[in-house]
Formats: sequence, C-alpha cells, structure tokens
Amino acid sequence: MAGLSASDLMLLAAVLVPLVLALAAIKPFVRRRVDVLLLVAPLPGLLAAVAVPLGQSVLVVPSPFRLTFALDLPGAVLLGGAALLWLAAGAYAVCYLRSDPARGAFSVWWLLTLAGSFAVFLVADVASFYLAYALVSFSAFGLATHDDTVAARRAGRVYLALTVFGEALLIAAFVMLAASVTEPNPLIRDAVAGLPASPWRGAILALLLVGFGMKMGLFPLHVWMPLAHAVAPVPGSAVLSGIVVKAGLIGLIRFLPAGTPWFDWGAGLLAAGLFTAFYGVAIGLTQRHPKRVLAYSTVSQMGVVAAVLGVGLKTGDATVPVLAAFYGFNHMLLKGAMFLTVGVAAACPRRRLVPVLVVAAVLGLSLAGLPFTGGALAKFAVKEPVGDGLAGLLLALSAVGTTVLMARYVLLLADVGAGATATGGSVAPGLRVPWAVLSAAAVGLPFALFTAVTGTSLALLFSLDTLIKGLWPVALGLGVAALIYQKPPKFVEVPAGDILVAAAPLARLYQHVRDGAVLLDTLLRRWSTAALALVLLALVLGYVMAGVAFPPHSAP
Amino acid sequence: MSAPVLFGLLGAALSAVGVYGLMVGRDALARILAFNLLGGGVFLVFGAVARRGAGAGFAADPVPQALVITGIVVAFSATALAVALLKRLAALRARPGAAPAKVAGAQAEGTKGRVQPGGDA
Amino acid sequence: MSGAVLFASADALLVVAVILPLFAVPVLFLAPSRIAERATVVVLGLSLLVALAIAGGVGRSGAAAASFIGGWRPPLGVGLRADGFSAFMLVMTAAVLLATGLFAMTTPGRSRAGGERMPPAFWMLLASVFSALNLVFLAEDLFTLYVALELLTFAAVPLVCLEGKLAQVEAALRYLLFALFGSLLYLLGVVVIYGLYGTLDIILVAREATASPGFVLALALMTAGMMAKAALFPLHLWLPPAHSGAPPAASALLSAVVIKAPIFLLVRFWLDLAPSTLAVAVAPMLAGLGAAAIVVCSLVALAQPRLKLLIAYSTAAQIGYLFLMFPLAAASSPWSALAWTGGALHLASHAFSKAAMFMAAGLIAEALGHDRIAGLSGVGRVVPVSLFAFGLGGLSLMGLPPAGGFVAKVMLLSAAVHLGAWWIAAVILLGGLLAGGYVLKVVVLALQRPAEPLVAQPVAHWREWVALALALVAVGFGFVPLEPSHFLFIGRPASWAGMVP
Amino acid sequence: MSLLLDAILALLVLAAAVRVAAGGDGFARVVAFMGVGLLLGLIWVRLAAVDVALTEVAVGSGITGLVLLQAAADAPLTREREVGLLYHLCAGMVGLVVFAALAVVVLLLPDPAPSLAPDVVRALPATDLGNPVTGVLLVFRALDTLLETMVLLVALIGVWSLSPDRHWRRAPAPLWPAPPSGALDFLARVLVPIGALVGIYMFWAGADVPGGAFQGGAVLAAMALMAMMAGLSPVPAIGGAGLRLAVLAGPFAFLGVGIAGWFLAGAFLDYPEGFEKTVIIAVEVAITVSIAVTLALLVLGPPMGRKA
Repeated sequence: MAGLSASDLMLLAAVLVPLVLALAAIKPFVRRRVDVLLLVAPLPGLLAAVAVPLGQSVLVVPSPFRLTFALDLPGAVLLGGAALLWLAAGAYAVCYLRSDPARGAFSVWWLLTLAGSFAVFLVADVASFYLAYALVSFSAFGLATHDDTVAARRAGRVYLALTVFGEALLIAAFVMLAASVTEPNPLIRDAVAGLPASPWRGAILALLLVGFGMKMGLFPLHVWMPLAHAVAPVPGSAVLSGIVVKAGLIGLIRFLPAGTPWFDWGAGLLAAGLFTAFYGVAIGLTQRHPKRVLAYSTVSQMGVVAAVLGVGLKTGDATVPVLAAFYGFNHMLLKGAMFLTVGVAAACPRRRLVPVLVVAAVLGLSLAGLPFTGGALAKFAVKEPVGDGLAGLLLALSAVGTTVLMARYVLLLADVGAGATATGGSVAPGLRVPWAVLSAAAVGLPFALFTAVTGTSLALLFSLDTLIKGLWPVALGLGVAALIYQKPPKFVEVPAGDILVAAAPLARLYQHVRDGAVLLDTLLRRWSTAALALVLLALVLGYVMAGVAFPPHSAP
Repeated sequence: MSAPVLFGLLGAALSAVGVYGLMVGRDALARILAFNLLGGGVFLVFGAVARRGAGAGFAADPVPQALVITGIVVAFSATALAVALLKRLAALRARPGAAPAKVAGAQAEGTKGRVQPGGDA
Repeated sequence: MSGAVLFASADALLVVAVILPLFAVPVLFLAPSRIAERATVVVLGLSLLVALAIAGGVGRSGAAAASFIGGWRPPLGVGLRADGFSAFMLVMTAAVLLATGLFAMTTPGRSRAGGERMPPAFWMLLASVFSALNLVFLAEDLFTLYVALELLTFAAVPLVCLEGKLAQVEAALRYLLFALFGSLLYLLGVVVIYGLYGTLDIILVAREATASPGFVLALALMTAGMMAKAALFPLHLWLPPAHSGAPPAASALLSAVVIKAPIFLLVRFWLDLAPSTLAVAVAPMLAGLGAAAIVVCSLVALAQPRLKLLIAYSTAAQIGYLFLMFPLAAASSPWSALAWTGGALHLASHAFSKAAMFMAAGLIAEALGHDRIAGLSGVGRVVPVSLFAFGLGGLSLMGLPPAGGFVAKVMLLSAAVHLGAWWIAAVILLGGLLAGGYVLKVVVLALQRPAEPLVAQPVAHWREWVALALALVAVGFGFVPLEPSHFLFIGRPASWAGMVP
Repeated sequence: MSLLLDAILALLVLAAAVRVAAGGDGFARVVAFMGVGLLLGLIWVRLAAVDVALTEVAVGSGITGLVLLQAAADAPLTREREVGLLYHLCAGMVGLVVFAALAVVVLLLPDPAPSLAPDVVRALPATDLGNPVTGVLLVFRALDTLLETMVLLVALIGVWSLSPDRHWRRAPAPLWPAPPSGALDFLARVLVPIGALVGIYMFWAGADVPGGAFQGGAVLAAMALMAMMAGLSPVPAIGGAGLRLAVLAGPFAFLGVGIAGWFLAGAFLDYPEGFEKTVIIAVEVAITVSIAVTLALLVLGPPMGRKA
C-alpha cells in the first residue's frame, strides 16, 4: 500500500470522496449543505478522468481481495462524461430542490449513486465490479422514487424487481466466469480471457447479455426504464437516463470478450439492439410527456449501442468497445441536457420559451447525428465497424426515427412551456446556467475527444460523402415529422412500460404459487402432519442409507 | 429368547406405541403421555443393552444404568415444564373472552384461503 | 500441579466456557434484579473473552484443544474438544448473546424507554442457553450432547412465552413437545449406538462405525431428531409462532443461535461420524429438503402480514441453505472445502443479520405499537437507525455485496457450479430473489412517506445501536476472502491422539 | 419359568401402554401410565438394574404421575382438531414399521455385547465407592450429572417464568384445594416420617448399594408434598432465601467441588486423592436436598399470586 502515486490517489478519491460525503451526511448539519455535497462529489472523478494517465491501475487491497482500480480508454471516456453530467445536474438540483424538505435524503441517494457509477467505470476486479454495480443499481431506486407518488412507487417496485433479478443473473454469470481462474477474485480481464475456453460459455454469455441488457433497457427488459426515468425529479431523470444505464454498457464492454468472433451471439445482440432501437422510437412517438419521450429515446439509443457491440462480438473487432463508449459518452451528455431542458421549459415564462426550444432542437438533432454537431461524430464513429450493409442501413433508418422522435419531444416541450404558470423575468440562474453549460458541452465536447478516442482525423468528417450520409437521415426524419405533425397526431398513448401489461399473467401465476405455498404450509404446520412427517423422514433416511449399505444384489 | 432380548423387544414395542401416540394425540396431555411412553421404551432398550453387557462381576453394564437414571430425571423435567405450560394454556383459554379452544385450534390449522399463522401481536 | 496455571490453559478454558455462564444464575436468584442484570451482562462479556481465548489458542496452535472431565478419558469419561469449527461457533454465539444481553438491558442511567424491564427469568434462561450452546459445540459424547440439547430446549422454550399471552403459550407448548419428540428419536439412536459399540464418544464411534443395520437406523433417528429441533422443512411447524411471538431479545437469540445447535450437530454427524458412503447417499435428500425450505418458506414469508412472522419464516427458509451445503461438502472434491466455508459463513452471517433484524423489528413494533407490515409506511423516519439495521441484515439475506451473505452465496455457488450441481445453484439464486422480495417489500414501505402522520413512541437509541452493530458485523463478514478457510479445518479429521488427560 | 413370568410382565406393560395411548379420559390414562411405570420398575429389577428401578418408580412413575394427574382435568382445553381414520391407519402402519426396524436392530445387536463394565471395574477402586452406578454418575460421568441438576434448575426457572415477575416472591397454589380429611391427615402423620427416613437411607446407602441422591431426593420430595397435601405444612413462598439456597445448593456445590478439583486434583470435577468418598458424599447431600426441593416445587407449579 505504501507509495501511492498522485494518480493512484486520484483514482481512489473519485470513488471514496462521494462515499465519505454520503457517510458524513448522516449528520444533519452536513445534510443541510446540499450545495456543497452535490458540487464537490463529482470533482475528483472529473479530475481522475482528465489527469490520470490511461492504463494506470492501483491494487487497493492485495490478494486474496484484489480490490483493483484501473483506468482504460472506455472507462475514462464514460467517467469523464459522467462526472460532467453529475456536476451539471448537481448544480441544477441544488436550485431545483431548494424548497424540497426531503432534499437531504435525495442528496444521500445521489451521492451513493454517483459513487457507484464512478466505481463501475473504474474497478477492474470481478467482485468489486459486482459491488459497484449493485451500489449504482440500488441507490438509483432512491433517485427514481424521490417524489413518492403512486406512479413513482409502482416504477420503484418494477425497477427493484428487475434489478434483483438482474443481480441474480449476473452473479451466476460471474461465478461461472471466475471458475476458469484459480484466483478467488480475478481481474475482469483475466476472467474474460478464459471465457472462450469455458465449458459454459454459452450460458455465461446469455446471462451476461440478459443481465446487462436489462440495465441498458434492451427489449423486452426495458419496461422499467420509461417508468423510472419519467417519475424522477428532473435532475434525477437526467442522471438515471444519462449515467445509470451506462452501467449496463460498461458491463458489456468489460465482460464481452474483445477480439474473439462469436458470430451467433453477436448477430443475436445486433438483432436485439436494432429491434430495440426502432421499438423505442415507435412507442416513444405515442407518448404525451416529454420525459417519457426521452426515456423511450434512451431505450432506442441503447439499442443502437447494443447493436454496435453486437457487431463487435460478431466480427471480433477489438476497437468496437471504445467506439461504443464514445457513443455512450455522447448520449450521456445529450440526454442529460435534454432532461434538464424539460425542467427549464417548465420554469420558463412563455415569452422566453423560443430560445429554450431552439436549444432543445439542436440537442435533438445532435442525437440524430446532424452534421457539425457532436452527435454526428458519434454516429460516424460507430458506422465504421457496422459497415454499409443491411445493418448500416437500419442504423441510418434508426437515426430517421430518432429525428422524428426528437421533433415530437420539441413539440411536447413547447406544450409544457406554454402550459407553464411560471411568472417573473426569467428562469432562475441556478437552473439556467448548468443547463446552458451542459448543452454546450454536449454538442461541442465530442469534437475535442474524437481524434483521441477513434484515432481518426476530424477532417474525414467534413468530406462531402460523410456529410451526405449524416444529413439524409435527419432530413428525411424532419420531413416525416412535418408530415405527421401537420395536425396534432391521434396516437393512442401506449402506457409507459408498454409490454408490462403482458406481465399480468405472470403476476397471477406468482399469486397462485404463493397461495399454494401458504396452503401447503398451513397443512404442514398441523401437528398430525408434522409428526407423521418426522417419523417418515427417519424411516426414509434409514431406507435410503440401507439401499446404499446393503445393495439388493448382495442380499443372500 | 432371553430376558434382555424380550425386554429389548418390549422397549421397541413401547417406543412404537409412544411414536404412534405422539402422532395421533389430540391434546397436549396425550402427547406428554406418549412422550413418556416413548421415553420408557428408549430406556428399556438401553436397559436390555446394559443387561447384555453384563460382565466383570457386574450383572449389568453400569454405564447405561447411570445414563438411564439421568434420562429419567431429564424426562421428568420435560414433563413438569410441559404440564405447567399445558395448565397455563388451559387457564388462558378458559378465561372469559379468550378464544375457545376449538377456534384457537382451527386458527392454528387454517381453513381455506390465506389464513395466516400465529396469533395476535 | 498448579491449578492456577491449568485454569488459564486452553484446555481448561473449554470447561470454563461451559460453566462460566451458569454463575449468573445464583446471582439472579438471590440478588436484586438490577444488580443481577448488570452482573449477567458482565458474565456474558467475560464469556465472549473466553470464547475468543479458545479461538485464539486453537488458531495459534493449529490443533484442537481438548479437556477430559475429571481426568477420565473416553470411553469411560467424557471429553470436550474444540476444533476450528467449534471455536468459530463459540465466538459467534458469545458475540450474539452479549449483544442480546446489551439489547435487553435496562438503559444505563434511566428506566428503559418503552417496554418493561426484562424479568429475571429471562436473564437466567439466557445464561442457561449460553452454557448449553457452548456444551453442544464442545462435547464429544453423544449422551452429554443429549443432556445439553435438553438443557437448551428447556431454557429456550420459556423464552417464547415470557409475556404469558395465549398465542405465546400455545407456541411454547408446541415447540417443547415437538422438540421433545425429536430429542427422544435422537436418544433412541444414541442407545442403539451404545449397544453396537459400547461407547458414546463420537471420535471412538467414528473409528469403528460401519454401515450396519443398527448404525444406519441410529443415524436416521439421530438425524431426524436434529431436523425436528432445527425446524427443517417440513418440520418447521413450531418455528414461526415461537420465534415471532417471543420478546424481541428472545426472538433474536432463538433465531440466530439456538436453531444453529442442532444444525451444528448434523454437520458433525454427517461429516465426522457417518461413513462417507452413507453421507454421499443421504446428502441429496437433505439438500432437497433444504431447497424446499428455501422456496416454500420464502414464498410464505412474502405472504405474511406481520413483520416478525415474516422474519421468522425467513429463518425457516435460511436454514435450507445450510442443508444445501451437504452434497457439496460431502463430495470428495477440492471444492468441498469452499462449500464448507461458505456454509459456515452463511451460518454466521445469518446469525448476526437475523438477530439484528429481530431486534430492529422489535424496536419498530415498540415505536408504532404494532408490527403490521401494511402499517409500516414511513417508519424509516421514526426509527431510521433500526430500519438501517434491518436493511443491512436484509442485504446479507439477499446475498448482495458487501454483506457476509454475498460471500457465502458466492462460495456455495462456485462449489455447486464446479461440482455440476446445477439445481443447487438454481435454488441458491432463486432463494436470493425471494429474499430480495420480502426484505425490499418492507424497506420500500418504510422509506415511503406515511399516508398520515405517524404517532410513535420513543425507543432507546442504545438498543437501536446494538441492532445496527450486529448488522454491521453481518456486513463485515463480506470482507472474508473468497477462499476456503484454514481455521475451520483445524483439528479435522477429529481424533483424541496426543491429548493428555 | 422366569421367562414366562417376564413375558406376562411384558404383555401387561404393553397392554397398559396401549391403554395410555388409546385416548379417552385423562385420569384413566394417567393412572394407566403410572401402572406402566410401576411395572417397568419390576422389569428393571429383572434386568438387574435396581438403581434404575428405584428411580423409575420414584421419579418416572411416582412424581411424574403426580404432575400428570394435575394436567388431566385441563387436557380437554388443549384439544386440537380430530384426525381421521385414515390417519390413524397410517400412523399405526408407521408405528409397526418403527417397531419392526427397532426389533431387527435389537435382535442383531452384536454378541458378545460391548460393555464398559470392565473399565468401570478397573477404575472403581480409585473412587472408594461400592456402587458402580454411583461411581459412573458422580465420578466418571460427573459432567452429565452436574448438567442434570442444572436441567432440573432450568426447568424450575421455566415453570416459574410462567408467572409474572411480581409473583416471584409468592407461593404456588396448593395441589388439591380441598380441606384435608382425617384419614389423609393420619396417613401423612405416619407416612411422612417413615418415608423421610427411607429417603435419607436411600441416599446414604447409595454410595455402596443401590440407591442414591436422585432416588432419595424423590422420596423426600414425595413426603414433603404429602405433608403439604395433608395440611401439615404450608406451601412455601418461592421468594424465601432459604428455599432458594436449597434449590441452588446441589448444582452449585457440585460446580464448586468441580472447580476445587482443578486446584486440588488437577482437573475439573476430579476429586482430591484420599478424600474421594468424603467429598462425593458431601456433594450427594447437597444434591439430595436440592433434588427434593426442586422436584417438589416442580410438582407444585408456578407461583399463583397468593402471598404465603
């Protein structure tokens, strides 16, 4: 432990500082300083992402625990983006929750989720990853259900149920994965290296894909996302949709074996991702609240990322994970900014609404990949490995869908703004400034990172071919949107969580099973049954043993 | 057949009767009695074992004898505690306003649907 | 030979562990209750030190400690023996019981907030339970174990009905009678063993034991008897009403440690006493019952309307994990050691988390005046520390990191995967899901905003912190390395060789 | 010939046992059970275990019967649901299987039988005792006996715990609230002193011939109960220091001797060389007193709230 370098310390601080702050928040006088808590907590993470050299790793606790922190390129990209969003959303939350009596509790959940999200991007050993993943998953429950409405409670229940389920799948996968290594707690890298040779590789991959796919909102495990993201307070939604879902992304990046082609599984993931990308758009279009539209957009975008990762798995292309992380980074900031926009619009006097809508439109178009925006860079980056085939076409078409969905978002935002009762001169600076900074960063920052991450020159982006490839989906999307929205559409709003209604038979089955267990238990708790069972048990035990001790064929 | 074998078999029979009584006993007294029968049977088997172990100048192995004496006292303690509980239970059930025995029994057994165990908090 | 030196030796400590708690009884019998209460807590504390000293001695020497009562060696005499597993159980028990004592104690300096002072009987029974448990963990003689188990039962049963309510007396009587049924089946097995081998010493019997009809029947009877006392499904009829009806301090010690004594003995019987061919044959059956316990009792726990009943059913379910361990631990494979460690760890982390949960539930009930789950909405605002303790305990039950239950689950899962016991792995995972269901159901409700303002009685903070401390220990087990523990295997396989009377 | 007698004895026991298990009136069942106990006493004599026979008659049948008789009237209040005929049949079959399994095991017990008798013979001279059973109880397996006294003590605490804390200085209810009749009074006046003498002799003789602390204590307890029933002596309040010390005397004197053994003889529950018999007799005195008092108190039950 001796001789920690400055870089090591920065990595540690990224996770420890928010945890210590959360612990300190037990004391009421600390809890009251929400502003300090929320603004200080993400800073070490930001510092680590920027200042720590890539490849740095620190063994925090030696073997057999092997708690290890390490920074690699995908981790750094996501960590940096997350830290920025946490900072902006935190600043926003300080103002947003100013009059909320329960803001102290909210900030504790916030800090725990933040620590967990940083840890997921940083830890390098299997057990710590599981811990970090559980921390971010369960703490996010507190953010989502902060408003404690009926809808929030339902969303919380669904979220928890799926989270617990996902944890069970992942622990099964991790245990099988670690079986190939002699270390009790291997590094993720070492464990994954043994995956192709594992006798259970199919089962492990399936469990990983379902477990992480659930967090990313892949169809049909996306049901919790529109519920949870829409009911949280605005800054909460921003980090849930922006950052928490990326825990699933980093999971797939870390645990899918890079460089080994797995055609079937890759194709499967690609298909699931593409389907989800369109499905999210389709359901999102029917929504009547901008936050739910955004949540479905997240479903759709994570489908795109999953499809990209699927291509990587299919072809064994080892560069894909970094590109997916870059796409995730872009989505992180954009989606965060768009959620904050909803809050700003709601607080905005009607006459000042237009600039807000313009920003929202730029953010939306960036998400769709409009050239000269950050989003175009992300789309370009992932188009490379996907290629120009059917998958490439579908990916482009999904951008069309995104454009239409974003148009819907801006229109709904206008309604929200128009219906807002805000009076006074302008939006409070506490909301406006973080929002504006984040929006600018979302559109601009990808330019700064692009070359470093992809190793491609920016100039390539401005070739005519690329511009056209980037422009036509957006243009087509806008055209379609114009057609659809000429008059207010008559979509029937699909209830958030859509196919969750299909789970009703499942719930009934559970009820029956539970009632059956209760009935069985009532029967077994009668003295007569239990006494008979006790004696029978003794006899059966004796019989079983006798069967082994005196095999029939050896009987005289 | 020698006496130890005969009484060993009697011990087995007494144990079986005790086990049967414990299974079919409807009230606590029946169960306590059956428990004592089973105990008597177990001790008797032990007595047969002791008698078979006669030797070295002793008519029976003294160790099992000592253990049976201990066992009888322990069984008595159990009986005393069980009877005290039985009497307290009966007193509580006989109290005006207490749930009658039948209902309390039914509550412990459950009927249809979602009957929950336990009683009032 | 100098008695004073002997007194402090590791071997003599075994006897001290058994008799020290008993000295609280005359004090309680003769002295005013407040002084006696303090004295008992001091005795509990000293007993923890003794247990730690034994564990330290065993760990340092790397060999089991033994003591022969009166200097008489088996087969004529009775021997006490502490190997790594025994020492582990001693320390765990002492820690839980000390915490129980602190929880039940009158708050220092003022009268206890809320409920009344615990009656002197509670303290006497607590001390007796302690002594009996230590004896169960140390004795190598089957008949001494019988007496120890009866002492344990007679001390535990009255704890259930200290408040004298109808349902509690009902539960206590049922508990007593079923436990007695089990004891006599056990004793019948012991008698048969004496008839076969002329000794009751586990080590000596194990040396001679072969799969004869008599030995098979004896093992079956002893196993069934212990299962009845351990409330293994489908023999759990007495557990939910007894554990849920008792006062919180009593529930905590019943669910956390008393239930572990017969399970400890089952482990001894099947891993030390029985020939391994028999163990391998019976283990799947034990595991099957364990699996049924996990599934059925967890489901029933989910349907409970009252918090203490929910926790009691959770105990009935968690017992199942310890039985799931048998086929894994009985297999002759390098992974058995891991399963074994996982089982022991599960046993310990369950003890601490369950004690914490029962105490927390008691405090919640004390604050609200009821423990109906439907009425728990918002209780987190009233007794946050208790709720936190409940949640941390629940974390361990769910098998989530960083709690002890997580490490135990991973060990058992790893062993199951390596040994190809897929159904066991599936049950472990399903059990975690169901535990998540019943724990989170309570925690989520407690975190909600109450529908109407809660009227709550104050509870002693002191006791909330005791519950939290226990829960934190359960979490602390999560920092045990994920590999077989050497300590647990000290002194195995059991033998008297080299032990001087 | 004696085998025929034994067989008749066995059949009688079995018949009485079946009567006990068959159900019906509580009193009749308890009386049948006491009959089983007395017959078992005879059988123990036939098995050359006179110490056990005495214990069985005094404790297993006598005092236990006394306790059970008190429960007979209350039993119907603890009744649970009826079980069907099918269940009875199942239980009967299971009982038969249990019998068959045990019978096989009894018949297959090894020959020659393993026994610790030679070990006891070898070790007994060191204890200076004549009765090997007492030797096993108080020397070789003294731990069991110590625990057994603790078991009685804990059972008593358990019984008392059924009364609320505030009743802990009061007296248990009298066994039979009816006023003592002249006959009982006379019987008691004659029997109690004789019985007490028998009890004391049994314990005293126990060192060398059959008898001992448990048997003697049980007889003394029975005499004390009889005296109380006849009104010769009041039911004592359980709060008295003397009574409580008497309850504690046995287990804790034993425990004290055990600890002294560490210093004087080098092992817990070892007796100092040359003084074995003296110390053992002293321990037995204390145990006998405690057993007598504890057994009587266990029969009397929890304090009921009447101030004595």
